[in-house]
Amino acid sequence: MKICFYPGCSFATSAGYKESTEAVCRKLNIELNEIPDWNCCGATVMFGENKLRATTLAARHFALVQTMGFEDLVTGCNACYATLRKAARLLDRDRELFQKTQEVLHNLGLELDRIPKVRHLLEVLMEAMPDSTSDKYKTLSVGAYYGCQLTRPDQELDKGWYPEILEHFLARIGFSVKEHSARTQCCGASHAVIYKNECQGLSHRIIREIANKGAQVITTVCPLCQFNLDQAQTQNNEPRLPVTYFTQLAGLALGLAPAELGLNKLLVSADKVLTRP
Amino acid sequence: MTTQNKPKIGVYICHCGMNIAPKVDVEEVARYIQELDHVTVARDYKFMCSNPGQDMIINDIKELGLNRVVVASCSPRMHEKTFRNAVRTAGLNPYYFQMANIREQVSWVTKDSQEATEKAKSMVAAAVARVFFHQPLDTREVTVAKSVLVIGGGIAGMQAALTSANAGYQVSLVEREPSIGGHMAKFDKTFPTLDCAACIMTPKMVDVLQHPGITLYTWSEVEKVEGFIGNFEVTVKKKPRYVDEKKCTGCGTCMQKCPTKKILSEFNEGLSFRTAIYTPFPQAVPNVPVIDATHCRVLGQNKKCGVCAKFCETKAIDFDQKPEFVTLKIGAIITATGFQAVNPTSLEQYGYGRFPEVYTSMEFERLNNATGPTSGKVLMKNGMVPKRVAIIHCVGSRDTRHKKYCSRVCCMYSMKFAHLLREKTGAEVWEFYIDIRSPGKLYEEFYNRVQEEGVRFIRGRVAEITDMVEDPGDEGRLTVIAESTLTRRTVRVPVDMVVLSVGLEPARGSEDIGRLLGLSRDGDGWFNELHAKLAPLATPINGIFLAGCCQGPKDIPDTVAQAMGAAGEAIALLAKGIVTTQAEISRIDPDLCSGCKSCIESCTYSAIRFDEARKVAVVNEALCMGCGSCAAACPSSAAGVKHFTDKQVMGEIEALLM
Amino acid sequence: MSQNDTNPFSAIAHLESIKQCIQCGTCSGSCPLADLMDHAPRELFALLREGAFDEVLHSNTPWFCVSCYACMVRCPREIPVTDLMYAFKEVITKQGTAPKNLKMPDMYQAFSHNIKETGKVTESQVMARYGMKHPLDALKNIPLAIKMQMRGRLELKAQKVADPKSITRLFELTEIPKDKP
Amino acid sequence: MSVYAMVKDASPTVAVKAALTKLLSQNLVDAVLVAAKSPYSALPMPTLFAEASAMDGIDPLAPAAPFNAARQAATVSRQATGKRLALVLRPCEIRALIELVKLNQCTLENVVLIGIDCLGRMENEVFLRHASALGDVTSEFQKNTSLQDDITRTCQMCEQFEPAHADIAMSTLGMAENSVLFASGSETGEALLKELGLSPAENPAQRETVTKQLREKRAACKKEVFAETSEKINSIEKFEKMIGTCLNCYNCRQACPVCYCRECVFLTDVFAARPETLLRRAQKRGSVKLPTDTTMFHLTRLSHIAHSCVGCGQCSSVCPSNIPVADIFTTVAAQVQAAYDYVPGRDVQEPIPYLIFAEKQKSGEPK
Repeated sequence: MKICFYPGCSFATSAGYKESTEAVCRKLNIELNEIPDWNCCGATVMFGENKLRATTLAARHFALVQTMGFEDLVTGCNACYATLRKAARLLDRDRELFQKTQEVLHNLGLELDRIPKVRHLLEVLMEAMPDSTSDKYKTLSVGAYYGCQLTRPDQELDKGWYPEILEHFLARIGFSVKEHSARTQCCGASHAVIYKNECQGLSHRIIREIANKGAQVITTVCPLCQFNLDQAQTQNNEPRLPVTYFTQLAGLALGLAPAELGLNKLLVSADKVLTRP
Repeated sequence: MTTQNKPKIGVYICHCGMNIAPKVDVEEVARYIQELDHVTVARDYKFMCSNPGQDMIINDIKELGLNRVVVASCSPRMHEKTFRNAVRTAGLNPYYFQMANIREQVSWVTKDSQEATEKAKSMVAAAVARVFFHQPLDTREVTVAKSVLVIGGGIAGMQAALTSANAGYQVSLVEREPSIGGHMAKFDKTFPTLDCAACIMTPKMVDVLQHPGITLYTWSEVEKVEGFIGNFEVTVKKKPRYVDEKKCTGCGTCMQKCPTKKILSEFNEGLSFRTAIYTPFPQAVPNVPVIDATHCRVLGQNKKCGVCAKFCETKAIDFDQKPEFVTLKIGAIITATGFQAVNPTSLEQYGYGRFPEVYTSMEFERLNNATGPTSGKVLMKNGMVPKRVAIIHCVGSRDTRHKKYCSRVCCMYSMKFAHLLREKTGAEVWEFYIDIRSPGKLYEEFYNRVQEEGVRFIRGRVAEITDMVEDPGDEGRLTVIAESTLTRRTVRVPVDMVVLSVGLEPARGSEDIGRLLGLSRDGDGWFNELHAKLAPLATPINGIFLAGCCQGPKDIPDTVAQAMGAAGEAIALLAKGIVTTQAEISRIDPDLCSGCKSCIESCTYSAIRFDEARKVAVVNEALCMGCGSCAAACPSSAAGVKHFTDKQVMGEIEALLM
Repeated sequence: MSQNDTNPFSAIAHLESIKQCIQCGTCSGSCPLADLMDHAPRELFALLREGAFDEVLHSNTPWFCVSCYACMVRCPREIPVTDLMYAFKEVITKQGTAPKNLKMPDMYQAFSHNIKETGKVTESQVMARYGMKHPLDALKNIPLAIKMQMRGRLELKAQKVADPKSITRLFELTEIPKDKP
Repeated sequence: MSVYAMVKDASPTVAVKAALTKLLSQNLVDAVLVAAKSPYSALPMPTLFAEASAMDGIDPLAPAAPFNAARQAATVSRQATGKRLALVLRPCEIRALIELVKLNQCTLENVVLIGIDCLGRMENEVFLRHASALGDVTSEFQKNTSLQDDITRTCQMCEQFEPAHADIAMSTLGMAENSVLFASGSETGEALLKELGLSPAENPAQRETVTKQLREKRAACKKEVFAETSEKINSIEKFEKMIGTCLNCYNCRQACPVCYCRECVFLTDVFAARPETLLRRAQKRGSVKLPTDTTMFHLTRLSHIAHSCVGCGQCSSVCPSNIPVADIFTTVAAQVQAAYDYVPGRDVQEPIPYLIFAEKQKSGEPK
C-alpha cells in the first residue's frame, strides 16, 4: 500500500510517534510518501486570524497531493486532521473561497483542482494491521484516548462522544481494553501550555478516569494529546500511566522492539508495564 | 334553464368590510368588469355573504335572467358553498358559479392600492372567462354504512369507540397489541390531579369489552382499506394468538407453567421478564394470553414442549392457528394510532444504554407503578432507594437534530415524577429544564406545588451525564453537568438516578396506516388534519377522522376531548345517513383514450379500471375523488376533471395573461 | 442579524444561525474552559442580538475556545458555535480589540509569526517569542523543556520549508486590509 | 450469457438477408419487418415480408431511415395475432418500441427483435445524393469513413448505437470486412441462432476497443450540442426565438415514435382561442402573433415525451423550417431522464417515471 503522508510540525519531536509509525509501516509494507515541503496546517490558530489564509495554508497541501497523484491525504495528528478537513469542507461548500484560494495558490505556482479526502493514520492501520495471533499482551490493559478532534465535529469516522474504533483496533491486535468515559474529554489542548494551572485539572481528570477503570497504559492518536497527558504526570503523585501512541502498541503487537518504537522517549516510563508480563 | 342560452353573467364584488375595499377600488373593478363581453351586470356590496348580499344575486338571476354568476370576495374554501346555495336557490345549477379570491390573493398580500385594483380586475375577468365555459353538473346521494372503525386501542381509540357506540352505532376497534389500554395503561398517576391512571382507565377498558355495540379486534391489524366515505370496505387481519379466545377462561395457569421465562417484558419497558405465553399485564383486556411465536419452544424453535397445552383445562391452546381475515363494511374511520417515546440512545452524551441508572420516562413510569417490576417502589438496580435524582427535560425534543418540536407533555410529567419521587423516597430532585411549559387547567398550579415541595429547578439543558467523578466520595454515582443559565455557573451534580424526559414521535407503523388510508403526514410524521384550526379532527380524506397523538403530541385531557370530538364527527356523518358524492370528478373520453393505462397507474384511489373489450380506461364515479392525477398523466387529454376542464382552465389563464 | 451597519460581525458566515439560539446553555455546559470565560458562549449570541457589539469585541470568550467542538455537536439548534468563535476571533483581531492582558492572543501571534517566517512551527521558537511578552510563563516551562530535551524531544533549530519566502508571500496575498477606525 | 456466431466472407447485407430468408423459409417466423428499397426509390422503407422470395431489395444497414420504424413495428404488433413476427430494427427504433410497449400500444408477445449495429443515418437528400453517385451506398458506407461523417447531427451524438434488448443482435462494428457477428440476447434468440446453423464464435476482443472509441467520439459531440443548446433555450424568450420559424405543421409530432396519442390534444379546440379573446389581446398589446399556441405545442410535447425521448432525431429531419427540434428534445430529455435515473428503452419492466412515486421525489431531494 502507498499512502500520501502529512506529518505535521509535532510529529518528529513527539515521543516516538515518528519512529513507531515508520517501523510499523515498514513491517506492513506501507509506503509512506511524505508530502515534500509541507508546511504548518495553521492548527487551531489560523482560522481565528484569517479564514482565507487558514484555508490556503491547508489547501497548499491539497495542491501538492494532486501533483503527487494521490486521492487521499493521511495524517497522524488530530489537530492537523481536523484543520485540513475543515479547510476541505469549506472549499467544498464555498465557491468564492475556493476561487480565491485557487488564485493565491496560483500566484505561488501551485494549481488546485480537486480536494483530496483527508484521513487519519488510524483508519489506514485499521485496514492494514493483521489480527493478533499472540496472547503476549492479553493481560496489558489499555485505555484508549481519542481527544476531541478525531470524531468532532464531523462524527464521520465514529460517534462524536463515545467512539469505539480505537478500542476495536486495540482488541484486534491483542491488548486488553478497558472501557472508560474520558475518551473524548478535552485535555486542554494548546491552552494547556500557557494556562498550566487552569488546564492541569482537565488532563488529570482524564488520567484518573482511565486509571480508575483499571487501565495500566493510555494510548493516544495525537501528539498534543500525548504531550498533555504525559507532561501532566510529571508534577504530581497520582497514578502514573505511560502515555503511548497507538502505533507503538501496534509495533509491539507486530513483535518490534520497544527501542525501535521510541518508547524510551516517554516522560512516564513504560518500561515497567511492558516488561512485567 | 338551458345551456344553449347565450351566457348572461352577473358579477358581484365584495368589500368584505375593511378587508378588501380599502385596498382594492371595488367600484372601479365593477365598472371595468361591466364592460366585458357577456357580462350583464356587475355590482359591488359591503358583505356579499350576508343575507342581503345573497338576495341581491338571487333577485338578479330571477329578474335579469342571469345564467352565470361570479363572486369576487374571499377564498372558495370559506364561502363557495354559501354562494352555490344561493345560485341553486334561484333555480340555477350551482356549478354555473365561479369565485375570484380578491382577499387572500389580492388585498391582503398586495401593498400598492393601484396594483391591487389592477390585479383584482384581471382575477375577476379570469373568473368571468372561466364561468363562460361552465357546465351544469350533478351530484348523487349514497347511503352510509352505520358503522365506525377505530384504529388503535389506547385511551383515544377507546374513548372514540365508546362515544360512537353509545350513540347507537356499530363499532369495530382494532388494536395490534394483545390488549387494549395503550400507553396510559402503563402510567401510575396522571398530572395534574394525580388520579391513579389504572383507576380511571380499567373501568373504561371493561366498558369497551362489554359494550354490545363494540367488536374488539386485539392482536389484529388493518390490512386493506377500499371504498370511500360512508362505504369503506376494510379488511382486518387477526394475527394468530394460538389461544382460542372463546375457550380461554383467563385462569393464567399457562403463563405460570410456561418454561420460557426470560423474555424482556415490552409492557414493563424491558425492566422485567415475561413468559412466551403471556398477557402484557394482569388487567389486560381481553384477558386472553397470546403466544409469542418467536420465543415459544414449539412455534419458534420446533422443540417439544407444549406445557401450556398440557395444563390448559379448557383445551384453548391451538398451535395450528392461522391468520384470519375479516371484511367490514364501514361508514366512518377514526384513526387513533398514537405515539411512541423517542429512543434517546443516539443522544450519546446522556449515556442511555451505557449507564444502568439512566432511565427513560416510560421506564420510570413502570418503575413507579404498583403493577411494575418493583411493585411501585422506586429502587435502583442495586435495590437501594436513590438519594438524589436528576430529571432531564427536552430529551430529543426542541432539538433540530432529533425532533424540532416541543413534545408538550414532558414538562408536566417530569414534574409529576418529581412530586412522586419526593413523596415516595424523599430523594432530592433536580429538574433541568429549558423552559417550563405548563399551559393547561391547573398546570401552572401544579408547577408551583412541586416548587413548594422543594424540587430544585435548574434552568439549563444538560450537556452531559458521566460516571467520571470529581470527588472519590461520589464513586458509583453519575454526575450531571449543565450550565445553570440563571446564575451562569456550570453545575456538576452527583446523582444516583437520572430520568430522561424523552419526547414523543409518531407510533411505529403509522406511515403504513397512513398509506392504507391515503392520509398525508407532516414533516415530523404526524397525520395532517384538514385544517389546523377549523377542522382539526377531519382529514383530507372524507369520512376519516383523527383522535389523539397520531395528529401531534398531546396529553390525556386533550386526547380524550379530541376522541369525543372525532366520534362526534363520525356520528354526525352516520346520523345523516347519506353522503353527496362529489360532482368534480374525472371523466375519460373513450374516443380520445389510447389505452396506455397511465391514468390507472397514477390513480391513488383505484378509481379507474380498464375496459378490455374497448381497450379504454373507465372511471368509477363513486370512488373518484377528483384529484386530477389521471388528467395530468393523460397525454391526449382523454382524462379530465369535470369543472376543471382544459377549456375552463385555459379560458381563465387566457384572461389572466391578457 | 440586525441590519445595523455598525455590527462589525455582520459579514460572518452563518451568523444568522444565532437567531435560532434558545439560550439553553448546552454550549457553556459542554465547554471545558467555560469557567475562564467572561461570557458564556450563548451570552455572546444574546449580546449580539441585543446589539451590544462592544461587549463581544472585548470579550475574552472566543480566546478560551479550545476547539473541542463539544458545543457544536450538541447544540439543539445546530449553531456552529466553534466555527463562530473562530470567526469572532478573526473580527476581534482585525479590529484590535482583544483584551490587553490576555495571554492567548500573544500566543497565537507568536505561533502565526513562526509560520510566516519559516512555514512551519518549532515549539521552542514559539515559546521564545511568546516569552518575550510573558517571561514568567516561559521560565516556568524550563524544567519541562529540560526533561524533553533529555528524551530527544526538544528541537531548538527551526524547522523550515524549502522556500520560506513563499509562505511569507502566502501571508501577504491573504492579508486583509485593516478596517478604518 | 450470450451465444455468438460469425458469418464470414459475405457482405453484411447478404449475411443478414441469408439469415432472414432462413427464418422465413424454415417457418421459424411467419413474417419479417425490415427496411427494403422499393422499385420507386433508393430510400429503404419499412416493409413487411411474408415470403422469403420477395426479400430481394432489403437494405437494413443502409444509412437512411425516413421513419423511425418503431411506429410501423407497433402497428404490426399492436395485438398478438398468434403469428410470430421478426422485427429488424435500429437500436433507437427498438428503444422507442419498448417505450410503446410500456404505454400499452403494442406487445412483444410472439415477437422476435433483431437488432443491428447502427453507424447512423443520413438525411434523406444526402443519402439520395450519394445513392445517385455511388449506387450501393450501404456497402460503401460500411467501409468508407468519410461517408460516415455525413450522418445526421443527432446520430453523431448517439452513444447507444448497439442494440440492447434484441433477441438477436447483428454486429459489424470492430469486425473484419465482410464479417458479421450474431449474438443472442435471450433464450429465444439463442434457440433461433441454433436453428440457423451458423458457425459458433467468440466475442472478438477488438470490438470493445472500437465501440469504446466511437462512444467517446459521440459523447464529445453530445456534450458540445448539449452545452450549445442549453445556452440557447435557458429562458422562455430564447426558447421562443429558437422555435420562431415554426409553422405549426406538426411534422415533428408525426415523426416522433413515442408520440402515441390517438388524437392529439392540439387537434382539439382546447387551445383554440376565442375570436373575442384574440381581439382584446391585440387591443391591449397592439398585436398578437398567430397561431398563439406554438410555444405551448412544443412545451407540451416536451413535457409529454421528455422522459421517453430516445434521441432518434427524426423530428429535426422532418422540420420544414430547419428548427433543430431534436437538439432541444435531447438536451431537455437528458436532464429529465437523469433526474429520474431513467433510460427509455432500457428495460420493458422499468416503469415510466411519472407513474411511480419514489421516496426521494417526495422529499424533493435530488437523486
